[in-house]
Amino acid sequence: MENFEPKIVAFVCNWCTYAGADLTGTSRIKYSPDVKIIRFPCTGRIDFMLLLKAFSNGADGIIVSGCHPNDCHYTSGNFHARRRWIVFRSLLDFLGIDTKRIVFSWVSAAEGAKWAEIVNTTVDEIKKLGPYKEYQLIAKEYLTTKEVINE
Amino acid sequence: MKIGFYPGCSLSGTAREYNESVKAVAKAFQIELVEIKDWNCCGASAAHNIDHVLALSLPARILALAEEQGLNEILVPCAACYNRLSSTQHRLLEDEQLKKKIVDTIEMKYNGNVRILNIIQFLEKYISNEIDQNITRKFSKKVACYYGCLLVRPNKVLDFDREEDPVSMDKIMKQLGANPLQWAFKTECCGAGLSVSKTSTVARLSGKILEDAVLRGAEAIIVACPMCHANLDMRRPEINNYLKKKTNIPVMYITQAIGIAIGLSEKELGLHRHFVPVNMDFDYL
Amino acid sequence: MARIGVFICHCGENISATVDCKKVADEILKIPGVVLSTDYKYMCSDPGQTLIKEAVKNNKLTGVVVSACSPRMHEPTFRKAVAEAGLNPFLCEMVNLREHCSWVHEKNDMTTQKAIDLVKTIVEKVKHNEALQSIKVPVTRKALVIGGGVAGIQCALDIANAGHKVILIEREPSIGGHMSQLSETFPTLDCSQCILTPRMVEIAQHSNITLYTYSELEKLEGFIGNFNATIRKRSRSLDEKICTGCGLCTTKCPNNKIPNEFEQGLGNRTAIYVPFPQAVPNKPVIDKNNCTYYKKGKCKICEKLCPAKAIRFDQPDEMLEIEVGAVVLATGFNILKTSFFPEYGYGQYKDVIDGLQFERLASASGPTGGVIKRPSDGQIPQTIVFVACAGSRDAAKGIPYCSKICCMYTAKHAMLYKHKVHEGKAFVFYMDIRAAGKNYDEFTRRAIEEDGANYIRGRVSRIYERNGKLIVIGADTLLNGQQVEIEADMVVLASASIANPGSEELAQKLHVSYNQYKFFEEAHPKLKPVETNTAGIMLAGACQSPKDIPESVAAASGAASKVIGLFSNSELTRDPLIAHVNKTAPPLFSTCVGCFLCESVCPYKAIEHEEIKNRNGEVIRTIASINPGLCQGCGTCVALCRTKSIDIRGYSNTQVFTEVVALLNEI
Amino acid sequence: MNKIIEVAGEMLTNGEVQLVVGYEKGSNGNERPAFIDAPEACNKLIFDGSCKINLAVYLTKKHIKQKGKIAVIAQKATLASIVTLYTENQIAIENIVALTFDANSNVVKLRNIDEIIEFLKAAGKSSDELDDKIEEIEKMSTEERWNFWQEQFSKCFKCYACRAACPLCYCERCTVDQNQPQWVQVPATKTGNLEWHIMRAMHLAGRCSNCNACSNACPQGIPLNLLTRKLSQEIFKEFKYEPGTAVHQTYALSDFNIKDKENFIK
Repeated sequence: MENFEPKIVAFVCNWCTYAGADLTGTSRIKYSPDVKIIRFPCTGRIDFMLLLKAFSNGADGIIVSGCHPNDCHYTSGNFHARRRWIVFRSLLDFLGIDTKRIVFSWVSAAEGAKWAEIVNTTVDEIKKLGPYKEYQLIAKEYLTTKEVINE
Repeated sequence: MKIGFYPGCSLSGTAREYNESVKAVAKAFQIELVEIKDWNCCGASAAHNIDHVLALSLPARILALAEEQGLNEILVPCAACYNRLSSTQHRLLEDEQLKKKIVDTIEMKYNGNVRILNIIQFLEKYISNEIDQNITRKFSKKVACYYGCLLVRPNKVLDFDREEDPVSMDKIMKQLGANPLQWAFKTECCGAGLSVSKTSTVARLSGKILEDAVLRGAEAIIVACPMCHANLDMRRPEINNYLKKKTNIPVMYITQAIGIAIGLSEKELGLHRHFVPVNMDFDYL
Repeated sequence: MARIGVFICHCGENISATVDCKKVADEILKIPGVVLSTDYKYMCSDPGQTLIKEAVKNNKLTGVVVSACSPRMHEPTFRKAVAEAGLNPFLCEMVNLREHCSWVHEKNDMTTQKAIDLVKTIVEKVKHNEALQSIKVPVTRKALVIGGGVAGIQCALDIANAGHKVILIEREPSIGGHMSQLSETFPTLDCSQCILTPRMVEIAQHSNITLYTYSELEKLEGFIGNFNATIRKRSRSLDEKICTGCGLCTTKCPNNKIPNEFEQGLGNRTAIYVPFPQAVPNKPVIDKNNCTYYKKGKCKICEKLCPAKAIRFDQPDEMLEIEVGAVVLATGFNILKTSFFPEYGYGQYKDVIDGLQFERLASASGPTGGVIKRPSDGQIPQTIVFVACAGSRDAAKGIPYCSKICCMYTAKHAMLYKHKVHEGKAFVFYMDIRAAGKNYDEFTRRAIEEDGANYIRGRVSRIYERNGKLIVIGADTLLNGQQVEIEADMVVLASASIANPGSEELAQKLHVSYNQYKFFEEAHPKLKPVETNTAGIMLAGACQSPKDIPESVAAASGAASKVIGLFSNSELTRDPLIAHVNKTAPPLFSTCVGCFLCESVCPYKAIEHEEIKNRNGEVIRTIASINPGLCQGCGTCVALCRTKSIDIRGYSNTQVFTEVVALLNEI
Repeated sequence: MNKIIEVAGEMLTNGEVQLVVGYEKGSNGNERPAFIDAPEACNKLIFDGSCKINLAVYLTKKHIKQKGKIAVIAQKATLASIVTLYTENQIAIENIVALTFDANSNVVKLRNIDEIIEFLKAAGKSSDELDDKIEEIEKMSTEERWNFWQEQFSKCFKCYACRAACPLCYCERCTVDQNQPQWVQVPATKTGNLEWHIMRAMHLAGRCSNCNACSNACPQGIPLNLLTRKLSQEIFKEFKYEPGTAVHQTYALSDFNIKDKENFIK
């Protein structure tokens, strides 16, 4: 497990966290390259199905991050997103999907250091948890089916 | 018609006449008061200053007993008890974890669905519609209704009457033929528990209340709280001393006023127990 | 088949110091559809941009991926370059290799691998990019200003002076608002009417301004640049064109004991009246609720008296429909009446008055001619207690906010009183003195130090009447919370500023958001203070939050400049990255089922109902549609839609889905 | 039972409605939906504890709507579904009469939304063993829960009976049937099944009437109602929303409260 480098996808909003991550860069604060960002206009845009897609495509962890309450560029997208996550997390937890693998955070455009910290603590946590074998195992079943079909 | 009843300590001690008059009035209107069995102290006023869990557990046990005994509505005539019971219910319904903790402490089931009525709510709900046809003497006096603090505060929790200028007792008194006056001391502090430890403060605070009522020509002060009554009635020598004049305005419970109006005897209403005598004549109809 | 060109920037050494740019370019070239993948020292430089332009032309590229710095930095640069080469700019995307990769990681294989993954992701996304056109919206260059107080007046004048037509509507019979009621203004003590009246006259005379008083907005439809407003012009019961404003009609009206609103109930008026002598327009109005003729069918004394024969008892309300391009809300505020305060007597003590009433008592044109007299018996009060924060900053009263203007006007009141009644005593109960403004603190210091106002830091718990005096009981927190009891002749409550009644309904008519206290909400608390979330609707003055005169005027000019900016072009260009509802072949027409659960999720009210009709004109389906004039492209509706019938350009379902898959899988 | 036959017959006879949607005995002894447009056919109507189908599912069907005014035999959950369908603009309420039963088993006719809501309010809430089952699952470890559901979902062969039985799954094109992009894997694989059931539960969160039609319809006996019930509980706990209790209630997930919990957000 020593050399395990987790695959972590970060779904972030354009106006706060993406800009915050830009600031991490301009501040030259180092963090783990295991996390890769996908840009969205707003956390309100982030479809819960995408999170499932990330897992079924082999992600070991997910970060979802946007503007702090009252900071949303569109005034309320993050509030709607927060509500959606409350329900979604509860469902995942009920289904036995480890919610520790999905980290939600608010990172503003001024919080470059916080972004680095979120990334690093998430990477540490996911390294501790190890690869998301359970999900990858069931995802593989489909791949083999597909391979079978292809053959 | 049956309804649960929690007397609390005052009603079996210093406010015996309150107990007597509540029961007499209830009886007169064919309402059976079912006393909660094995009830305990509500914790007022010391517990919530000393031990948070105890302050909630004591009332919670009372409410749990009521639930257990199948009482879904209880009358709590003492304003302090009413306040403690209501506050506890409110806190526990708000905070699931706290509720669990208290339930573990009292080791009883507690749902939080008992309706708690103060004396005025009780009168409004079950009696005020019936009063008019039962009046035998008119309480045709100028009265100052004094509510004190525990009956209406905090409004957020109790949600009863207007916090700063309550009017519920005034309405009932009007029904009895009285002329309730507009005054500014309806909810001013009477000194409460300082009655024992710092009587001079009670003399000053209660004195100001009395002074204003007298100045405006009140002939009686109507209360719904044993504490208020004790301070305004029992502490009269100290009050008179503070005011430097002899006041003889009687202080009566609202249930006593109703009792008088519907023709109950002074004895039934415990009027003879007051320190300041109730020497009043009423218009018989 | 896609023909994607990928350009990896070294950014000097900023990227190439930790990322092996050459290797990234080579790996990316292996992706199907990538026809060109190259690296270069400075992509944003002239030669760099030329490189891209040439490649677009020579390689007939259908998509461009520039892997360089943050798109927040150079996306416009590269999109412009691509457009110049003839490719739709929205077919160009950037990969953030600098801020999100090279600057935050060490030089090693993992960093280069991450760079490859990031570029690969965007390459796959670009394959699904669409050529988009900016949205053009025509603009009607005419503004509607709602509210004729000082903010509305300033805003209307600013817009009109910039050469645009303005419709100014006011609910009351005259413009002027609260400012016209004030006696003197802080911190200069200049007469309020003296500075306001000339502006009011200017409104009436300005060739670009149409003024409708006694009028209210009935309905507003449309969107930025293209609003359709319906205005109800209430009947004044007289022909304004004929009326000369001589005022003869008001002299003999038998109903002369109606509390005068302008005087805050301290004086009386007749049923036919002009609200105040300097009113604009100076034309009377008949108060139908109090007029004998309207109530009993007889009287008409005013009609007989009118030399111009202008009275029209049967005049109906008029509905005006106007097209405007922008709306400014300047509906102002109000203050709590004394009846709000049970502990201060529930409004039953005549000598407990509010701040506006004191303004009228102190005003030279007021009911007492500027002599401070108590309302109960007309005596000159020898002791006045001023209560600041009456209701404000009091969560228990439901008003946790600061009303902002009271500290200053209370100091002014104390000062005016002391100037008029030299021997009188002025006590001020306050929580904090908030006098942050130019010359404000100096002003309050003057009230205390020079004019001898007695400031007591504490709150008033109760006021009651005893023997003709008002007993004020309060605390002095600087004296260890000791109780203070003052026998006063009059009490002035600096009662809380609240939103004007009707704000909520108005906000709903305009689809403007408002806070829990019914004040209108700005689009951004710091950066868009005079705009609302609804594009094309601006805010001016105290309808947004309590504001004093200078702030209201500044906000009004700010709102005016936003309107003028909007009117500077005949067309409005908007970003096409917005949501849209899909359309499919009949009989379905769209996969949208019309549940409209998305409606309340949209902060911009951009989701509308679209009716699909058959050949006979019967509605067979109602589906959602997005108003491109209003949508700002947050995409919250997209994630909410169960059938995925709404999608958003630039971040479409296919695009983001592809990104997730591409990011996590090998090439 | 006679009462319902009587009332339905009367309504058809006097033209109050053109169609009655109710229950009848099916061939295998189970109940099945009955669509009756003639008064004389009414005597095959039954109503007893075995009637489990949520008949509201038929109210959104085009061919049923075309019949004109419809009387539908409605249990409590059916009524809640009708309210939700109404708020989601899926039914013309003036064309629907809900026939339900009071405490004395008398037939009650509910003709508009206000009456339905009043009735539901008066009827109150009742908890059942499903809540205990949820509590039981919640007490399991994450791994146990995963295994429990994986075992359940492994039975699913994606017949979509749960979707067909649900009155609120009325969308004409379900996302599961989309392939551009393919949100849910098509074959009944473990991932595909998991994705489908998560999506179904999420789409019903804040809307579900807790009629249990999904689990009753499932030929494999997967307790799907646990998922929807769990989310109903969660939504009530967190946001105090209960679908079907108010006419113009905003959908829980297209609303927000500034004070919504965020103890899980870093």
